[in-house]
Amino acid sequence: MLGPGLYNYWMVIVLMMMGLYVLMAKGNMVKKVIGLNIFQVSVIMFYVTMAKVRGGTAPILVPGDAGEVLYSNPVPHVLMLTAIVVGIANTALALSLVVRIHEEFGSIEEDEVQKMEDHV
Amino acid sequence: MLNLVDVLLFFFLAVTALGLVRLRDLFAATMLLSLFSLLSAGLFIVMDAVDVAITEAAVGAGISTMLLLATLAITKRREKAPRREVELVPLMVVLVVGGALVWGTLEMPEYGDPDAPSQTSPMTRHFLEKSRDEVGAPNIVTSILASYRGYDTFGEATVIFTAAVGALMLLGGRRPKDARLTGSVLQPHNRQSLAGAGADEMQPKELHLNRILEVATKSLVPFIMMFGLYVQFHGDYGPGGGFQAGVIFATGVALYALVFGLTPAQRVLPPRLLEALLALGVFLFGAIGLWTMVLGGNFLEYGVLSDGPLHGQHLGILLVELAVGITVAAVMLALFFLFAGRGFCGPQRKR
Amino acid sequence: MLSVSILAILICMGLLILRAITGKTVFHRILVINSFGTKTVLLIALLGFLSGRPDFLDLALVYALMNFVGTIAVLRFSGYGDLASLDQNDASAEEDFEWV
Amino acid sequence: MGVTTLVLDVVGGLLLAAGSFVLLAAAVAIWRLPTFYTRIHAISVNDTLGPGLILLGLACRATHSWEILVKLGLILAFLLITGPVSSHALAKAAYRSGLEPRSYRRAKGGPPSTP
Repeated sequence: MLGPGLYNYWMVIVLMMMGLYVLMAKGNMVKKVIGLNIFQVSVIMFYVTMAKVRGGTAPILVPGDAGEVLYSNPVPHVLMLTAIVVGIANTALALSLVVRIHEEFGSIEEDEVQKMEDHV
Repeated sequence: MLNLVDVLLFFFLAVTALGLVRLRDLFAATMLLSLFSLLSAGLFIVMDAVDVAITEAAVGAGISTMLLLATLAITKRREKAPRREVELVPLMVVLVVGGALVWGTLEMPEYGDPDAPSQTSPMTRHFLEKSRDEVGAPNIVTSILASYRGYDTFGEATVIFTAAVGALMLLGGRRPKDARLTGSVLQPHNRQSLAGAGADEMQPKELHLNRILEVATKSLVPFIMMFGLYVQFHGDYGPGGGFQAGVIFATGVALYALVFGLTPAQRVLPPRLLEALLALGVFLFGAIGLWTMVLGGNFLEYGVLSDGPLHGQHLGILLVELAVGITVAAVMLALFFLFAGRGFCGPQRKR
Repeated sequence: MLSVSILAILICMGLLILRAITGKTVFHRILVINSFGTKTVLLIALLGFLSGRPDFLDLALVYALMNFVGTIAVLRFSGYGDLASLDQNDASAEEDFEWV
Repeated sequence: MGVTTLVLDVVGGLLLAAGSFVLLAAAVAIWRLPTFYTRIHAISVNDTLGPGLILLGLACRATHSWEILVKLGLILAFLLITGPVSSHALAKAAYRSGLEPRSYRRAKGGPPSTP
């Protein structure tokens, strides 16, 4: 049967570029955090795609397996698992910066904050 | 069939991401982000990454959404209208970078290729073939996470600890003096004391949000906690472990706080206690490592913890996962309390 | 039969995503996303059976849990009910608020 | 033994088909029905029935393992509790924030109600 081939990688790149676009083009800081999240998911997706083996199964040993079961690669899973948790911690840090900026300037738009900064 | 699911889910993911880029209502965008996260977790399952899926579901759809919503509740709901519909320079950059990346993928092995370098690498083979005899946990992901790469996981625990400390320092201190304050969504009494007259009439509505919701929450929370413990201690055998269990546990408490208000939840888990637990988890992790050194092994070499190496590994993984679980639960809850308890704070400077 | 069910759920998901993006009010979106979460739970259960390893149903339970908590969080933080004071500050909040 | 398996297979397949149909009906309803309350009415009912049918259908395939049966039961119980509760909370929030239930005719051409 015809597999997806490189389709997964291309979709990963599409997602990544959408995240990058949000990061560059949007001035709203919460939106930027959302863009960063999209970007992060795409990277995770990239690693997990590399880990998949055709016909394989999740890397949890099947009871009574004597070497005939094909497992997907567990190493990228480990890396991404911790990456997700670290990602949320960083998101929280970014969001707390946003909250502080809003308390200080009353705005979370990049250009408005920049303008106020120039006035002072 | 699985390939079809893979293709369709990826397509949905792209459509959702496009919606995320276009939407200017940040609230709607946040909800769409939780949908995005659910979809991606579905994809992880198709690609056999069950542990990643369970983490993404708990973190992306749960905690991350809650933090974003809490941030929006205390800042602004809408994005400013852009000057142009499409910014040309970023678009060009994105197209060029994307094109270069696509060109780069042409050399990649196909999806699911069993002969790809990452599958045939000696490390991968070693983990897949030897972990049963060396570590003994059926879940290879847990074996690698807690045992083979234990030092790395220690680093991750430290990173989230540091991030939480950073957030606590940014938001935990006193507010600016002349700021206009309104109470947090989850703390009605706060509103009364800060907003002054007219706040009293809001009280009853706030406190009794919804009787049905209260009863359902009250009966569900214990089971959620139980389930968190199951995920924590079943991590050797199935998908799960400290990271996931910590988030699930935190979600249980967060659900309670959402329905009953912050104060009752904080009576059970005061912020001070959370701060202590935050440090305790990381400390426990490091202490286990040092203890194995005292016993004559390397840092985090669990084999020396008990009589047989397998038994020692089992004990070590259990303890380390517990340490991670404590850290993650404390971090997530501390962050949730921080954001949810903040309350709206208006601009300090005049425009 | 499993494949047919999975296909049906995927079609549902497609319809719901479009609705979530084009939905007019917050409540429509919450409704759609809540429903979407249920679909995901079922998709995961079905995929577990399809790939022959149904012991991963814990995952579906986590999804169901997160879906519920997410819905409650959205309702609580959405500022409907009594966060009126907050929305005054942000006058443009009502801009694209067409009922139904 | 063979007959039991066959019956379970057939019943399970029928349950899965019925569940899929119910879910599809809900997804179509959210496009076809005019107002919020009509939609929530369709969605919340179908999102309780559909998963019930599908999970029962899956249970028919997992009679060999009580562990899986228990997990399916737990998921079903959880969905049966949380589905209606969140629908109720949502409808109540919508109503309290001023979204009025209206008839179909007014929804099509009537003036927009103000919250």
